[in-house]
Amino acid sequence: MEMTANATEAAFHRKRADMRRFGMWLFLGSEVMFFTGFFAAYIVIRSASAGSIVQPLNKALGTLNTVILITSSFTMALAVLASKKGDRKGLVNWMGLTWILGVVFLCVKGVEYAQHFSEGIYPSTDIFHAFYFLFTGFHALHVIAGLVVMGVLWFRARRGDFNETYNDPIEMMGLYWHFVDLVWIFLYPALYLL
Amino acid sequence: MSEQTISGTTAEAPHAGGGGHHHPQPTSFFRRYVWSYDHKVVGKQYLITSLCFMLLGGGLAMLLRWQIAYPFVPVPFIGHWLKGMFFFGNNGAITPEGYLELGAMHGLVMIFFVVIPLIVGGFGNFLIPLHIGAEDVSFPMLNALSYWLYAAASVPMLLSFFVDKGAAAAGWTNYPPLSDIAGASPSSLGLTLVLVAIYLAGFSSILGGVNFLVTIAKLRAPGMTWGRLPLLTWAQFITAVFQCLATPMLAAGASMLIFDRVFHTSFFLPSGLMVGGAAAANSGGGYPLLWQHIFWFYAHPAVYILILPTMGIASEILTTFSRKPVFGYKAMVISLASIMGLGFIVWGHHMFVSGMNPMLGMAFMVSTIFIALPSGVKVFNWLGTLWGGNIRFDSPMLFALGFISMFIIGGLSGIFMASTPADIYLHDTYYIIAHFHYIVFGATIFAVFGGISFWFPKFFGRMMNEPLAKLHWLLTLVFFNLTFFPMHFLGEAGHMRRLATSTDYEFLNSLAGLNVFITWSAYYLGLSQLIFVFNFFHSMFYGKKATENPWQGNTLEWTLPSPVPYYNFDVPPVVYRGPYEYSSEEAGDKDWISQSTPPVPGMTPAKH
Amino acid sequence: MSDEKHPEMCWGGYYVVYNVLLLLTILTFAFSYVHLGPHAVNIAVALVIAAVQGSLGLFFMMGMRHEDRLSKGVFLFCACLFTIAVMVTLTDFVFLGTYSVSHQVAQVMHGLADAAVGQ
Amino acid sequence: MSKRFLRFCAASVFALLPGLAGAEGFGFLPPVCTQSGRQIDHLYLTIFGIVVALFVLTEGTLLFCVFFFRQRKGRKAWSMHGNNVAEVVWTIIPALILGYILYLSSSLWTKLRIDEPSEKSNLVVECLAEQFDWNFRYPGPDGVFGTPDDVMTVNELHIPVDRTVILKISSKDVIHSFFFPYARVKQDAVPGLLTKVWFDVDRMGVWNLATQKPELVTLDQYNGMKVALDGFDLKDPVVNPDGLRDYSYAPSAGIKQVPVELDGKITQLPPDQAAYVAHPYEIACAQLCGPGHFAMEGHVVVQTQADFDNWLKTAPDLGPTFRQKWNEAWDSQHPEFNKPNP
Repeated sequence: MEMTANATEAAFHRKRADMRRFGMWLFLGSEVMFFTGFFAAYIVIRSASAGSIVQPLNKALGTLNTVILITSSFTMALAVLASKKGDRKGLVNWMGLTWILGVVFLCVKGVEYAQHFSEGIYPSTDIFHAFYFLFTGFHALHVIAGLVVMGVLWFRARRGDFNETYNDPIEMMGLYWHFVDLVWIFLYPALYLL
Repeated sequence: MSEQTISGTTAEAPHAGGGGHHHPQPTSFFRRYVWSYDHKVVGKQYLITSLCFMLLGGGLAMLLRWQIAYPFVPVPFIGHWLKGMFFFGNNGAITPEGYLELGAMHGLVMIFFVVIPLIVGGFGNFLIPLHIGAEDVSFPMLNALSYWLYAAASVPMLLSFFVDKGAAAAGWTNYPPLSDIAGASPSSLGLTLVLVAIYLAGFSSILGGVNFLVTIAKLRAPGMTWGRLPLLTWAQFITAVFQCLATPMLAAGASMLIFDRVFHTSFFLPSGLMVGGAAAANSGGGYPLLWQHIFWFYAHPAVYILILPTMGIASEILTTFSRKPVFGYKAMVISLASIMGLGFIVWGHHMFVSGMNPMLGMAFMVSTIFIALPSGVKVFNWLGTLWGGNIRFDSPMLFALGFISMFIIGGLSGIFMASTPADIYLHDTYYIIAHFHYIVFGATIFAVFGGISFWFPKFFGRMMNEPLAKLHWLLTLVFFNLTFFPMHFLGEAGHMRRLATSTDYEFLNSLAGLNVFITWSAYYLGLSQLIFVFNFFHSMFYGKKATENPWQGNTLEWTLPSPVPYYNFDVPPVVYRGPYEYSSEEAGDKDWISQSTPPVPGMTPAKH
Repeated sequence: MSDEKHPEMCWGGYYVVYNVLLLLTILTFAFSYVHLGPHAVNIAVALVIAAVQGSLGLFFMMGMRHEDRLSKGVFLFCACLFTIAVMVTLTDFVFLGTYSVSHQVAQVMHGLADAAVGQ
Repeated sequence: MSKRFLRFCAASVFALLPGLAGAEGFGFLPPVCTQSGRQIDHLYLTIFGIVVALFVLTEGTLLFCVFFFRQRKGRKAWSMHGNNVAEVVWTIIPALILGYILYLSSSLWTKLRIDEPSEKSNLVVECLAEQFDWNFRYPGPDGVFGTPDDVMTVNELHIPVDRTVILKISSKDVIHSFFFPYARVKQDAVPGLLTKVWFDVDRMGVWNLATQKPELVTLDQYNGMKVALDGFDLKDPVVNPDGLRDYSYAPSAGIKQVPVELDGKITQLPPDQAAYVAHPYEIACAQLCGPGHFAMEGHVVVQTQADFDNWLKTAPDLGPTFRQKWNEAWDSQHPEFNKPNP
């Protein structure tokens, strides 16, 4: 069957978007395995000591952070939706809001760390705080990396690089951001609540 | 996966790989050879860098052997020049601390900086797009990034030699608390640098794995179904799964170990440690075995990363030079898949006597015993391929035959360690060293030499010198066996691993002669590699000009001019048959027919 | 991805999922103050809530629904590896240092007996 | 080529002979002094037989193909894609062979490591590994560890012959590995974790003064020999032309009377009367534990029950430093290690 020019163009873009999304899923799979190492160690050490290593953490800030990240995950989903519809202004606004929420998350994290340091609690204090700093530290690194890339994409979006057929980077960013949020969703009860 | 039928003429998308070309052809030297997106250039960069690191790794091994054969005797020449530096004491002899550094760095360099980059980065990058008929890998920029991450990883590794207290000295496995507490192992900053180096090399390996998985899954030429993939591409696919999903566990373990060393946390340090009379400054609460579980969860898939691609290379060479289809293509793919499945659940056989619960020892014994099956099936299929073939003995085929025979010995000597009671005695002895050198040197490196001379026309457009390659094969095979087979006897006699000298033990007294014998055969083995080094670099410029298909192979890369042009296939190939249709009636008088030759009307096309 | 085959998630769909996630967060936070029975129950509940949140985020927010079999396969394989890594390491540490089968079985029995009697 | 190398070739040929299961000191295997060790050797040699058979089968087929299916004029390879029956056959048969090995190994592993001998009825010794020494501790007369009457030794494990000894192992600093080659026993010493191993030594180590060679003898043979318990020194090894070190025992300088044991009775005799000298077995560290890893040598002195009890009563007290070391690294950190399992 003879394909019209832009139909083959759209087919080619969809094929490339499939390829990139599959690559993103694989990368997220390897990130899952990265946090598997930490979760396995935490579960083992905690259950072998029958929970005696658990120290109290600031539950309020933890819950606040969870709400912030879930909201940013929501706004990111709307940004991806906007980019698929070709709505440049919507994309710029929603992704900007997501970026701000990410920075707020890091600020709350900073406050929590400052609280710990002021009380003289460091990773070397005890095994639970070692895991606390390990988990939240590497999660924060992933958030920072995500914010850097999102910032670059925000400027490109403002410049109008993305349209209805070419919005793969936004979609990849969406997948990555949802993943970072999911890691926190599992991390929050493990460290703060139980 | 959508089964792409033989769509004949009009392919659905103009280019299987993409609309316009992925990336414009670069002109400046920097973009053509240094920061290049072309998978062929990245492949060659990996190839040459890892071959250079092999010289470093080999050199470290030679120093090791000197200390084992002549303990604390000043090393001639080098010991005199480098007195008091690196591994040498003031009298030019290797110090006990220096011996540990040699051992650890030999292991680390050979695994992370030689074998994985060579067979996955070098052969994988160069050949996967050619074998599946694609223009380039899925993410070319990521490909260049993963090479330069690997190159960046070598900086902290090399730096660790020059740092005070020397390089890592806790074995390539870095078991805590030795690798963890400050005073325990001689090295301090050097070990942290090496952990950072492993971190970067692991990250490059993960990106490479993602890249290859997506390339093989999504960029196959029309007609190249999963059943028509060459076995090297299947092997790289399974290796990429291991790389992508197992390496992050090493990153997690290394992060925790770096936290322990830098921030004095104690993930792997129990409370109440006493080092050198003083209580170790750590808060305790961790478990040393935790590191072993996390490390070996990665490291066993890693040793499969070391062997699977070369199984693919051997399959390619064996079929091409036996002029005969591979025996049991489906069985080979099923055994690869079962190695992937089992490879993740056997790591406990490294820990039978490490204090792991014996019930788990039993469970891991069962899974380890049955992982010998897929390898066995592959060996029998290789022999089936040779059976009834019309074998030509060029240098690639000689190396592939060396691969099979050494892999048989290595595989069989592995069965001793799978049975836990025998492993009680053989663990951490030279028996283990003999086993894994037969696999990693006897099998992998032989297949690498075979692969290099087989695809040299595609790499550099020239042929390697055949007589020199055959001489190198003969010397390497002989001296390899003289070096590593006696290690089985050392291990059987109970000679422990990583001993700077065995003179303290009366029960090892009778083995001193054997150690000297092994050392000298190791030196001859090292010397005979110079033949390859000369042949490799000389033929690159002065070798005989190569035709398009010097070995009459079927796979797609042999339909391209050598060396391969920038965009590989000017028009995307359409595949009509499997890669191994040698001596089929469809081929008529000549005994090969390329995958992309359209079927002759009236002839029954190949079954699948 | 705007495919003819797959209905696209609309604005309202994301909003509903967002609210459900928030609700579950508040639920798990509230539940951490409720102590009924041994600690294991709390852990189980928190785990179930986190799993529900995770799968919600995965299937709707990330669009796992529309993915082809290969991506789903990758994720399932990762989930299996996660369970293997955690479960096997756990069995090594739960019976730390105690060896003989009879002893381990006895220890487990004591543990269950205490749990039944003690609570 | 030195004599030693020729003997190595002879030994390697002998080592390749398949299926000589149960032969004592087969090939390069060192002598074995425990019943469990003999079973491990037996299993090792059974696997060795199977492996050699498989080796001959596969390499033979390879060589046959290489010679028989060489490229000859006008010859065309068979166009054969595979044979499902062959695939099934060479999956099932190796599976059965591996299953057999699995059966043998699992029964022996259960006997060695899963079913532990009870600590009440057997001699229990505690072993604390540290960077580059082995510390051993006996419960002493009151039978309880951690009490002041415990007997402690360094790098010297005294055990009675023909009795099961349970060794409870832990470490002070890094991971070491207790390796007793003649008993085919190996177990890592992990800090913060108690690991156990047991062995039933039924051979005593003696040094034949005539041939200057170590020998392993049963208790009955030992009772029939005149064995000097003390008064002889192991001289520094002399390097012989093969480049190997020859060990030899000689009476220590100026000693007139040496305690010679014959059938359990110890009499003071001049040194030349003794035909044998009591020679200890060796233990080593098998896990990389730092620069001194190669020097962590220890001895196991196997004695008759009477000699052992006598030694236990007269063992020298090593002083407060060792007691403090054991207290810091073992008793204060892990008191539960001292309690016997039910």
